[in-house]
Amino acid sequence: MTSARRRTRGRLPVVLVLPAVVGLAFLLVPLVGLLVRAPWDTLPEQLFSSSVGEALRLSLVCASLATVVCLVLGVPLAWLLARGDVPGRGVLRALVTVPLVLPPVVGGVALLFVLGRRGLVGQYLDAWFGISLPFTTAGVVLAEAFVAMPFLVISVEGALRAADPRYEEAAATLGASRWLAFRRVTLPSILPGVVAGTVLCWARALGEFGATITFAGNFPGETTTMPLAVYLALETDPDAAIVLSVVLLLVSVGVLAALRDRWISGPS
Amino acid sequence: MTSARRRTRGRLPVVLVLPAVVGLAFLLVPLVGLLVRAPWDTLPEQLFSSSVGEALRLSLVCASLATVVCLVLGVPLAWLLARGDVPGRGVLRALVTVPLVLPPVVGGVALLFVLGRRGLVGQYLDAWFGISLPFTTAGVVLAEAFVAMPFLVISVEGALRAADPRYEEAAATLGASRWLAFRRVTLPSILPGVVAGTVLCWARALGEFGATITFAGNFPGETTTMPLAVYLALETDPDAAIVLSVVLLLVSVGVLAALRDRWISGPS
Amino acid sequence: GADSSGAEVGGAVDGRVTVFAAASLTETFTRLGEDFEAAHPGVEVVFNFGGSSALAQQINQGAPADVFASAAPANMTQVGDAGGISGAAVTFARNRLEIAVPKGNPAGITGLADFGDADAKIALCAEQVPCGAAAKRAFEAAGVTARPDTLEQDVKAVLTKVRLGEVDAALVYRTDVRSTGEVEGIEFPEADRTVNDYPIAPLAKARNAAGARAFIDHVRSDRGRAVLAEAGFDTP
Amino acid sequence: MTLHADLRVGRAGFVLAAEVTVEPGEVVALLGPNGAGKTTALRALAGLLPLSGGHIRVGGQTWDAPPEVFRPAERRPIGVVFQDYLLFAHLSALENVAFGLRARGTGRAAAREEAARWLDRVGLAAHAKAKPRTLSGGQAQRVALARALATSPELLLLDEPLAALDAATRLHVRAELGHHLRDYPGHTLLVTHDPLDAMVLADRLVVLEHGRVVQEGTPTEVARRPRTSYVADLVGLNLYRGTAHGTAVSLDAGGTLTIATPASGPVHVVFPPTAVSLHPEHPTGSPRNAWRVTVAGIERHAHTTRVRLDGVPPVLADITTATVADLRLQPGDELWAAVKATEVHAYPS
Amino acid sequence: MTLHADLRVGRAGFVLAAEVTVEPGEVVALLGPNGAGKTTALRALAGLLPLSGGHIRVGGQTWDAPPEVFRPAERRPIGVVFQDYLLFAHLSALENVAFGLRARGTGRAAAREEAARWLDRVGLAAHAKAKPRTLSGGQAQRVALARALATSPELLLLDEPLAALDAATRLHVRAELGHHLRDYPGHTLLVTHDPLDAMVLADRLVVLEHGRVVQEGTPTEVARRPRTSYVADLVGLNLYRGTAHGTAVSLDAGGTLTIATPASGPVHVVFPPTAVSLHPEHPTGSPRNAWRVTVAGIERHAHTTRVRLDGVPPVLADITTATVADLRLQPGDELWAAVKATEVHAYPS
Ligand SMILES: Nc1ncnc2c1ncn2[C@@H]1O[C@H](COP(=O)(O)OP(=O)(O)OP(=O)(O)O)[C@@H](O)[C@H]1O
Ligand SMILES: Nc1ncnc2c1ncn2[C@@H]1O[C@H](COP(=O)(O)OP(=O)(O)OP(=O)(O)O)[C@@H](O)[C@H]1O
Ligand SMILES: [Mg+2]
Ligand SMILES: [Mg+2]
Repeated sequence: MTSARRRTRGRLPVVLVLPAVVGLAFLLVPLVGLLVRAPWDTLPEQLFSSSVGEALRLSLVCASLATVVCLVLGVPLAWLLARGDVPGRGVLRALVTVPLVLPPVVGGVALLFVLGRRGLVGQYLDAWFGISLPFTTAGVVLAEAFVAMPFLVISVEGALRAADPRYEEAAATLGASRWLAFRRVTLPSILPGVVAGTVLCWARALGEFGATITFAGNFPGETTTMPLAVYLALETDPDAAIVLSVVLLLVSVGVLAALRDRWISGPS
Repeated sequence: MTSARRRTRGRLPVVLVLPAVVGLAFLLVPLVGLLVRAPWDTLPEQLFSSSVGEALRLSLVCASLATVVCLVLGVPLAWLLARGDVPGRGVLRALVTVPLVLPPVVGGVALLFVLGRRGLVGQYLDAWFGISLPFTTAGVVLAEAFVAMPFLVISVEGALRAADPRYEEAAATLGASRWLAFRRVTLPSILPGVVAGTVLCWARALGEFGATITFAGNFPGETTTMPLAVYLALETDPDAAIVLSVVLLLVSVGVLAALRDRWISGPS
Repeated sequence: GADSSGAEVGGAVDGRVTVFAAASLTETFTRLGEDFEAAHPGVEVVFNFGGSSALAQQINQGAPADVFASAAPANMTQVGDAGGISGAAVTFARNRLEIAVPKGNPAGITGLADFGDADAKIALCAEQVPCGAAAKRAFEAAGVTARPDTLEQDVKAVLTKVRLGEVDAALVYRTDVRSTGEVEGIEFPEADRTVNDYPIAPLAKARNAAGARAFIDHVRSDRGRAVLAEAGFDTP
Repeated sequence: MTLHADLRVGRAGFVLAAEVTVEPGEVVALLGPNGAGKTTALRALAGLLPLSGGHIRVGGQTWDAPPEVFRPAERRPIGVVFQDYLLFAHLSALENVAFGLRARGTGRAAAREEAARWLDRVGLAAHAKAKPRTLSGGQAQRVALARALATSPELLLLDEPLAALDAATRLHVRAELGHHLRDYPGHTLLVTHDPLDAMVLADRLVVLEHGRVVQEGTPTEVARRPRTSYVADLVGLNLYRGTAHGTAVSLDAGGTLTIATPASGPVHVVFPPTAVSLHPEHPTGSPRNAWRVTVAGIERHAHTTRVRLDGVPPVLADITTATVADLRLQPGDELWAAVKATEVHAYPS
Repeated sequence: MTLHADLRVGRAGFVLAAEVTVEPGEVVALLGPNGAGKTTALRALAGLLPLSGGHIRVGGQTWDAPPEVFRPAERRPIGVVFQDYLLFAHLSALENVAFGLRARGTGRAAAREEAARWLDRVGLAAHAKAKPRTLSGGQAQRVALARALATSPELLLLDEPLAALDAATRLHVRAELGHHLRDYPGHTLLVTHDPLDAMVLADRLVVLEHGRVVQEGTPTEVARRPRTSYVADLVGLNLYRGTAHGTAVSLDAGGTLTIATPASGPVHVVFPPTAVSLHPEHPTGSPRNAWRVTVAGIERHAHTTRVRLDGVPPVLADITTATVADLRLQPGDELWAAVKATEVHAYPS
């Protein structure tokens, strides 16, 4: 026992462990606060109420779909920023992070400006195809994707920069187009980075509130995700809101712990 | 010209460029929408109004202070997660990402539960030291740090995992404690990763709204940051809200473009 | 006294008065605060505008407030139940719903009956928030089954959707219609059933009890009522 | 279908300006000191680095001719073995070899079948499913070679393919590579530091120094008439092909040599000019190899003198200047050359 | 203050079980093929890998003795030169050297001063401010050595310190390293592949194979009586110290050798046993070096025979078995040994 656990390196330094523990406490104690104050007796009732179940299901579905959208659009975008020989990459990269800074409600308004019924693009979608995105589940997915995509793009771009481009060159000398090289050589080699980005992206989409309610509105079963349900519950029954948050939180920690353990702690 | 720009690798693959461009458009067109619809004529007036100046200053100060808090606590935490030999790392790491998922308003409520005047910890802070954090500028910093820290932790942890631990071993053979090795060897070598995480963290803190207004309230000059000002403007003058958002956005893009260009596009 | 003007008690008040007020009062209370400060040199009024429920939550968690002005009696009750208010809350303003339509009224909305039209895009407040509860009462009175496309979390979100033409009609407060020139208001007979009371009260833990009382008096003074009325409130 | 390349590439502080011609079926070795521009030349040929001047033409086709033409790597019929192999870590050996076939449009099943044949050919049929990480250096090298050859490229480019191998594996792999190259009908360019690799594997040597070609010719020509002392040091080897029967090797060009370690079948035999001693009479004692030679030429280098000797076989000897004086060496003199059997190394060819 | 180590480390599919003793001032070379466990042993001594059994004791102190005692690397008075140096890229050469001093508590100014002295001692005073990236391989190696020595460690561990150098720099750096090690009072363990490094630098050799010590002794002992044919191949070198005057080297142990490339001052001279030819009479012709020797012993290896010869100097010769028969070699026979001057290499020592 002792021998198996003997440390190669000396004691953990207090000067690092202390702030680390404080930091951990800072992040976790508020959650403990929530858990302590949550009216647990109402949990089963809440959990099995159909509206909560519906909101939870909708949240998971929309966050997952938004993540898929982010993957489909964001991974190529990350590739373009990391490898494509485009001018003004620095500014582009900074612009990509903008949805991070924009208050989500304003992000929702911006989406309405563009994709709303009278929006720059939306008016034609409506007039030509009869497609209207606001107030639909598709709108929720779009709003979540808009807010969450920067995380994916920045993570994947980082992984791409760290990947050795010589493998892509090797693939090229074997006759592989850039697309094939990307798909069969680069992507598998940066998979852990993509998974990490996906996790951040999914978590952000799951928690998204402001842009969603602004762009997609709030209609039970169609656009009411958990954060919206939490917000409305806060208006009338703060305790219920806390229980809902805790439910959302447990589900996401479960998913993240499973995923991250599997994918990310592998190499270390 | 042609010769200087000839591409080593064939055409950019449509199958990557197309979604990348769509993704870029998806992120940028809403911003264009904002810029187009913003009532530019009121911009100078807004920009030089004292309350906006104050909010902008407060935002920058608080986001920067929150980032400092995140660095001081988050870098050691990332180190503990990446290098420390602690049990249950996978779950800890998932828990660290929780503030991402939690609706920010609920995050603010959780902070009130813990640090409020009647909170788990706050009641003692108040009774013993007379310190009250909610509704102060310090509270804004705390709320922003709570929400933004996961970004820093996850980025820095990734950089630490990618760093070659043999340099730490070399430092140990020279008599350096783990702390000295971390400070003088590891930290300088992962600086770009830390800077990237800092940028994400700062951007998130700058845009933070829900936890801030809940935990710190909305007192002009004290806790009213730009996103809160945007919220209030939405109540009274929606056009002004857009102008304010655009201001926030331009300031942050300016800062990010400068930083990221300097620090991150260096090696590529 | 309810009718005393701010100037009469000016000598007794000083220091800082912290007012927690519903976001929908942002414009009027900001103006009233300026008046109050002008009338009481040396007094500083500090506002914390936010959602009424969030404010109630903050007050119950020990926030340093002297006055609470809520957009709904329910939130005032939450504070009162926790023993947070000193004395009784009084209603200082009332608001009522109006139909809001985008400029030009493209869908030709005329009354509540059009809210049952499946083709029209309709936005309402969620029932959990006061404007939603009021809307529900209106539809019950009119015997209309509304077919909303969205149930917004606050009235400003509803208003945004009307302004941008995302919806053809919505029910919002009259004050909201007044606040922007970009929507048109249509009054409807059942609006009497939708009146919403704005209660105000000094708080038990107030650090500046005198200032709190003086500010409430100022709000309820003639000058205060004029400002509120100008914004579209009914003043009792 | 000759490959003509006039490679001009400018880099910070370095200019490559080298002409290289490779005939079909020919193996050309590109030799040169560190930083001479060998890898740069190879990358330009592969299409991984565009020329800034000159051209690359293969048969009637132009691959690169700035500023107009540039054919990217994936559209050149090439095979490259990189110095560190660059095998795809997440694919098995078989999938690595099949990659190029798939990329060039072969169906999945056909590609796997063909890849399996190639793995078999390089003796790795048993490792088809192994991931590159679990292969030894020598095995990885063979997978890389199979991967490069599987697409039947017109131009095969090898960048120090043996550098990462330790001495024992190197011997085997060199012989195997020799086999494959002999059967391979395309153009081959082999970059190497090691004169032995170059002389065993190549039909022609091109020596680069500072980005310029300083000498080219067959290994024998270059070894016999080195133009710079770098080249003299580099390629100063006596190298013959022959057939071994135990410790005796009958050379293809005539003559017999005795080796210490028995071998059989076709071999390369090699010994350095420094191992050759010259005697006025038939030497007595341990040297197993002694034969009559005639001085054909004498060249002075820094501190030694290289003597070209005709005989069966002809041979190069490096001796000290003092010895030259001592023996009063003159072209046309008749002498005995002696080499110890333990100094003669035979490599399967 | 002797270092006694009984190193037992178990790894997946590999077990190290080796005893090593190093006296103060002694340089022990750890030799062995790839994967023999050399680096593993060095890491265990450095405290970067805990033992699973055995112990490490230096003088009265125990550094590792599972399961109780384990002293981490930073509390062992060691200096390590890693194979790839691991210089800190963001620190200048001077700061790299000062790092260990600072870590062990020396003040900033004093540490920099001492570091500057060390840089001067390894001839790099002019490069004190250079970042490691801008140093050549040889310079980087010297900075790494200075960094390891600056803290006056009791135990100096060197993992293939010359492996990354090209042939020309290697020569210089080996000589310099030799100087430093001769003056260094602590224990030194040198891991290397290269027999020449080992024989030039070490007082004693320890040969590891498959995690076990297969032979140990002074270089001469090991070279003269190799126990396995790996050892025979590895250390089969004739190595002498002497003083060069132009092309003549007077050996410290007696005798004189002629070399091709003039040198001056103290040198190591080395030539392989295969370069030695044996003659019944004084040989005529090119070999510059010929002297009388007596057969002291004959050992057969795979295909060659190693003959130990007494004389001035004594010498090893590898000859073919046929030659043994031919010359009817017997211990006690008197012969002439001959070596061409071009085969004798002299290295500054
Ligand atoms: N990416 C690069 N950018 C700028 N200069 C480079 C680059 N790669 C190589 N060089 C320079 O070009 C010159 C030739 O390099 P190259 O790699 O072709 O040499 P080499 O002959 O292959 O050497 P080696 O035997 O060490 O592999 C060197 O001076 C080198 O510093
Ligand atoms: N981190 C590790 N985990 C498991 N096994 C290892 C590890 N490192 C080395 N080994 C194994 O331990 C054995 C000895 O390795 P070691 O690095 O000590 O050899 P070495 O003698 O230094 O070889 P080389 O000359 O190649 O450096 C090898 O079989 C190797 O595969
Ligand atoms: Mg090269
Ligand atoms: Mg090793």
